[in-house]
Amino acid sequence: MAAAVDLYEYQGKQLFARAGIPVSEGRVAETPAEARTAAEELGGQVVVKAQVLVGGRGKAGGIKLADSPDEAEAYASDILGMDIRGHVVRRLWLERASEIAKEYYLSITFDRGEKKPLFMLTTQGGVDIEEVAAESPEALAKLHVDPLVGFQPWQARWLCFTAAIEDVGEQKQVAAIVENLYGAFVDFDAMLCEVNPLIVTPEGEVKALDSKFTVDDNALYRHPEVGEMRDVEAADPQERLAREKDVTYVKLDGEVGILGNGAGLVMSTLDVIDQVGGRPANFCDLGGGGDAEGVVAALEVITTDPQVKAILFNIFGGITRCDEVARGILEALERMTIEHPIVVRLDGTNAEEGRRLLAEASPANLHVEETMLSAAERVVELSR
Amino acid sequence: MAAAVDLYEYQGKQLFARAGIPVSEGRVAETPAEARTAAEELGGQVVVKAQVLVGGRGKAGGIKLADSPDEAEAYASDILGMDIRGHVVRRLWLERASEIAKEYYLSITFDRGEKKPLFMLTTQGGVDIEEVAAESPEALAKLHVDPLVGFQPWQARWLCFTAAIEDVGEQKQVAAIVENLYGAFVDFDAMLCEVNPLIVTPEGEVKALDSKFTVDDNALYRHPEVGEMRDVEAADPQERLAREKDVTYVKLDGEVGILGNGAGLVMSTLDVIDQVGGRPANFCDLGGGGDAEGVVAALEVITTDPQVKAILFNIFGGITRCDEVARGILEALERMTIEHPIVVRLDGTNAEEGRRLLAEASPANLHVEETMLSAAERVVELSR
Amino acid sequence: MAIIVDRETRLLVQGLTGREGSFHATRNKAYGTNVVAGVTPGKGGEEVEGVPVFDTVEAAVAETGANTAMVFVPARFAADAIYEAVAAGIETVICITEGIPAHDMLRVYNHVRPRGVTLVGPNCPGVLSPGKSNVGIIPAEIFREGTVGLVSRSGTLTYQIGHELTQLGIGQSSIVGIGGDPVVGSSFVDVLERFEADPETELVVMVGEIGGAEEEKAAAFIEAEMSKPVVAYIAGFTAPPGKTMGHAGAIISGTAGTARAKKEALEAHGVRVGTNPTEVARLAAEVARAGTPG
Amino acid sequence: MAIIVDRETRLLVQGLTGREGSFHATRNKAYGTNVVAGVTPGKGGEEVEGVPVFDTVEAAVAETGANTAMVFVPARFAADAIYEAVAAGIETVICITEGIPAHDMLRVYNHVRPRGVTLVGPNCPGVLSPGKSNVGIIPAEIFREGTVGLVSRSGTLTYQIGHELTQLGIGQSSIVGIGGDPVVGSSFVDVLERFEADPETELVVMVGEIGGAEEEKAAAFIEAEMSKPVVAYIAGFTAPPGKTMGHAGAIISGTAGTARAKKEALEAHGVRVGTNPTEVARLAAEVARAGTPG
Repeated sequence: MAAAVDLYEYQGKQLFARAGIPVSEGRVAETPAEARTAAEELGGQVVVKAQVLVGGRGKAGGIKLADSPDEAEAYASDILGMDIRGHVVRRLWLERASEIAKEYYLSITFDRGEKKPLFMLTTQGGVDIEEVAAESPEALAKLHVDPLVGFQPWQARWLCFTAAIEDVGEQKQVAAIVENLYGAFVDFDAMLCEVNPLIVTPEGEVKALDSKFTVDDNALYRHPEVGEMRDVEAADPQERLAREKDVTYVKLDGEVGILGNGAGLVMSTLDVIDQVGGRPANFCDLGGGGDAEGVVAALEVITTDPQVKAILFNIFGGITRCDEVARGILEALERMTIEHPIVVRLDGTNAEEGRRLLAEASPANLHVEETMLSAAERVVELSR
Repeated sequence: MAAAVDLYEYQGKQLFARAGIPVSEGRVAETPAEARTAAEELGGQVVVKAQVLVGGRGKAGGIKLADSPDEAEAYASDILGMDIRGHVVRRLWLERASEIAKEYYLSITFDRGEKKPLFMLTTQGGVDIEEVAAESPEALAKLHVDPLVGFQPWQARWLCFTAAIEDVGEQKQVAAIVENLYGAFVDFDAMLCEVNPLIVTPEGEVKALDSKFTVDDNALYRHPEVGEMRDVEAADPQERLAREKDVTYVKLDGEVGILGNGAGLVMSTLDVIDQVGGRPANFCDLGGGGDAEGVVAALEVITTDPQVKAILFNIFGGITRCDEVARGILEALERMTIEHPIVVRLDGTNAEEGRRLLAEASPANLHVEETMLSAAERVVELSR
Repeated sequence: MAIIVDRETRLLVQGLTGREGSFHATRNKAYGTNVVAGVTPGKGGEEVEGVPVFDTVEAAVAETGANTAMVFVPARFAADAIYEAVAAGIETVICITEGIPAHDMLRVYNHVRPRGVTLVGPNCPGVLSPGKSNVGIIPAEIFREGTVGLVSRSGTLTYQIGHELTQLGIGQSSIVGIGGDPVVGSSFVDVLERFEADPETELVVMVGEIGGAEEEKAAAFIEAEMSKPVVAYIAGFTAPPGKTMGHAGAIISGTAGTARAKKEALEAHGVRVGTNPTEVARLAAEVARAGTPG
Repeated sequence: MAIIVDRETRLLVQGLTGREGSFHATRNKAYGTNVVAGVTPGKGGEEVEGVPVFDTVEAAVAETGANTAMVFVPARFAADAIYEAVAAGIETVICITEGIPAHDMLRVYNHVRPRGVTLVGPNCPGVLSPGKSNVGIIPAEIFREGTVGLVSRSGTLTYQIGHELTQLGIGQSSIVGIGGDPVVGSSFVDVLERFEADPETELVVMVGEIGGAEEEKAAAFIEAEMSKPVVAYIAGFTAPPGKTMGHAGAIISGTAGTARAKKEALEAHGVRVGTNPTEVARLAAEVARAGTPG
């Protein structure tokens, strides 16, 4: 399971609006025709924005200003289907164009070190916040909130004064947005709520022009509406399949398919594969369970990747029982045709029994190794 | 200003219902005819209950079980206008009669010593809780809530298990009521929420049969609806007048009218009057202000009490300035006809100026004394 | 020495630009209190009688080294002001504001207490250490330097007793008004503990009233933990049960919390109790003149 | 000695009657852990393998003197279970449960921390002190008694490294899995501090991974505060930036938090870093055999 659900701009803005944070009126469109209708309904100049879970949309041509419904339709057909840094655009967000006098940055995140939510506000918005933090840290107002006390009004004032927002009208609007953003952060179990840019219009109105909203998926049971927002289509098809099977799978670029139990052990296995001269094809964590069902599902996912040449099981039993994993491997080999050489290394709970089961069955393409390092060397060799 | 607003049973039950605590359906009635209509609407047996802010209604005949609308009307005409321990019944609450299998007690209050809310639950409900606390403290489950963490589910379980509520169905219902009672306590800025009795019907349904609900009046600005519930009519007519004038006034039984600034000083003055052989007619605190307007208002209130024979002003200036009080006294004497002898003792901020003003005007019935003790002796003498 | 406020006090006034705030802060300054800063959001850069005003407590602390805050902001904003002061590292907060919702203070108290911050009030007259510092609204002219510590739930009653002491020639180390609200930052025990530790204080006068159980707790504390003599006064012997007496601290519930119960508890723990302000002042004078027992 | 759990541990299991809870508690008991009580509301009076079950933690503590709680209740109820344990006076809480919402733990952490309670986890394998006590799901058979302290964010990776150490004949004082969630009760620094103070521990192996800045903080702590040698391992050198790697602790943001950055930070503070489990075990063995430097 992934740890957090990233929401699209338009979804984040829906949550912002529910929390009382001003956003522009807009519409979702999945076809050029829908984009035309949306532009007609909104009236005037509209912005056509690609909805992808990756930064740099603007530079990639994924954001366009349309003067008419015709233009909106034309831009929509350009942008839909576009590949932005590996993400295919399937949906657009059209909203009324805003005039921008100033661009600020506002966010609230989880500070893991301090174990407190952290607000950040700067008047140097619209740019990469890491740059501001690195190059002019004094311009970035940072403030922790005690989660037991919750947000207090002085914190919004402090952020405004410290970020040197001087206009009283702006201060009031920003303070209200800060308070409501904290509300959204807590109410939706967010890990991050970011507004970049938070704009001031020439008339002095403050509103959120973009949104980045990430929700803790351990808390999704409290937010079924956010669960529904979670985008299944947009992910890589294999990752999607893995998610359906409840296996954590991340595709990489190499030839060695890797399965293990526990994120740390799998990451370590990737490193070792790299150290012995191979290239990992994926990260795949069977998690704490690792029963036959899970193994079958994971193998199905991994073998859909045509680049995979050989597969390594690196299992250290704890809650996961090695005999279960062995049974899972054997069952998978019965149920599906796997031609790939498979190297298995089992240790920990019931490892001997697991090794015995594999030795008894001993399928032709299955190789048992004693240590993590030797298993890595063997699978890399077999992947060439 | 009084420190807290006591709500009537029916008002508390309205708030309970909003907080999700089960109560019986009922109606308010101010006339026997309304009581009949209410009984007709409710159907079946109804309980006719006097609405007064004092305990012991049942023993005083203020609660009756009516089998028919006729009976309800008859009981209503008996109870309306009844004097229950100094409180005249002006309103009735009629609700469907409940069958009672068990009576429990549940409350949440402010523990001033611990500075935390305190839950109390016992299965020995329907009786005087002080008695339970004194005679069988082991039967009374008491638990503090950390106000920063708020209510947690284990607390409701702990209360049920510790109070030895053993039926699982009851446990679940009581736990939900405990949680919702905490919600009501916080959401309405209550100082006390008490359910006595909390009943279990023969069918196993748990509900609140009575309510005692006290709201912090410093927080009334957050609860305009509770402010409206505050009963002005029911209070003593003089106390009501005082409240309108923003003076804290409590009627007592003696002959010496007392005004002072600060609750502690006034209480001390009452004690001294008693020690020198007099009887205080009232407690009257001008508060921190004590300007001419306030003094006039307070005198108006005090002199409506026909028992008052003499009046003592005991003022120690701090924020209150003695010259202001002196001006207030003189102005009041001009605006109203006060025959009572008035003893004035001024000390603290601008006391000399105050004494000078009084000496200059020197109305016939006004006597200035140097110390609190001599002033008390003088006023008692004059009250005979 | 003295307690809570003294010559080391560097006072910041939250709500300095308000009518009440400026009036009392100016009086405190005239008394000799080191008033170093005011805070009113949006008025940063202004001055009140030569005291610079800042937008945030943090900025004020950074600029002036303030270590004590006096809160004079309206009741609806007072809890927020206390949180801000504590977050900015202020060690002592004296909250004069009255009318703060009790639930607000409940949360403030439980936040502030484990952080080791001294909170006095709300709804209190403040703290005066005669000859050193006056923070709040206590009329300093009633008091004079000396060795009697005075702690009280009530404002004007404190002045009355201080006045009587002063007339008997007895001066004070510090006068602490703890306030009468349902939730106060410092209890009798908290203040007694400080007086016990203060070398300048030789005798304590405690002024209680009906309601609650703080006087009873103080009685137990005095017997168990204090070497210095304590004389007490309790107001409210003639208060009728069940009547509201002006502030929440003065509600009697049943028999516990009555003046008589408090007096008996104190006497049972060896504390002498005067029955009126004049008598308690005389008792204090008697004890003070007899010298401090070991 | 050892740290966190030892022969003095009197273990209470919250969620003892559940499938996972009973399985692991029984294993812990079989290892020799003093499992004194279980808590499952509504199942008070029952027994699980001879261990009495109570309705509330308070009742269990009163009856059995439990001082340590292991939390095995489902994620939705786990925060509540921790609050209950802390309210009942439990000093050490080891939370195995995974999937607890981060905001819940944020509140739990900020409540528990100032109360001086030791919280390990959530989403962690627990703590094992070989030969003394095993609280959690760590397979004890991999480890043996010795003088190396092991602390890790990752479960199975810990077993891997422990296994390699054991094969080289190196035993352990305690093995602490701190968990990989965004909010963990004990950080690397918290655990390092205890190993430094533990007379039985002579050397520490720290197993980190990409994401966050806790390894960097640990590096600074080791240089400033530790006299005992520390050997480190970091997983995730080949993890692609921006990809989610199974738990929230493994998200890379920008350059900070990468395995390389962590390795460099550790080395800059004088900590030797192995690049794979086998190498880190060899490094530890080397340091262990060279003896503890002053």
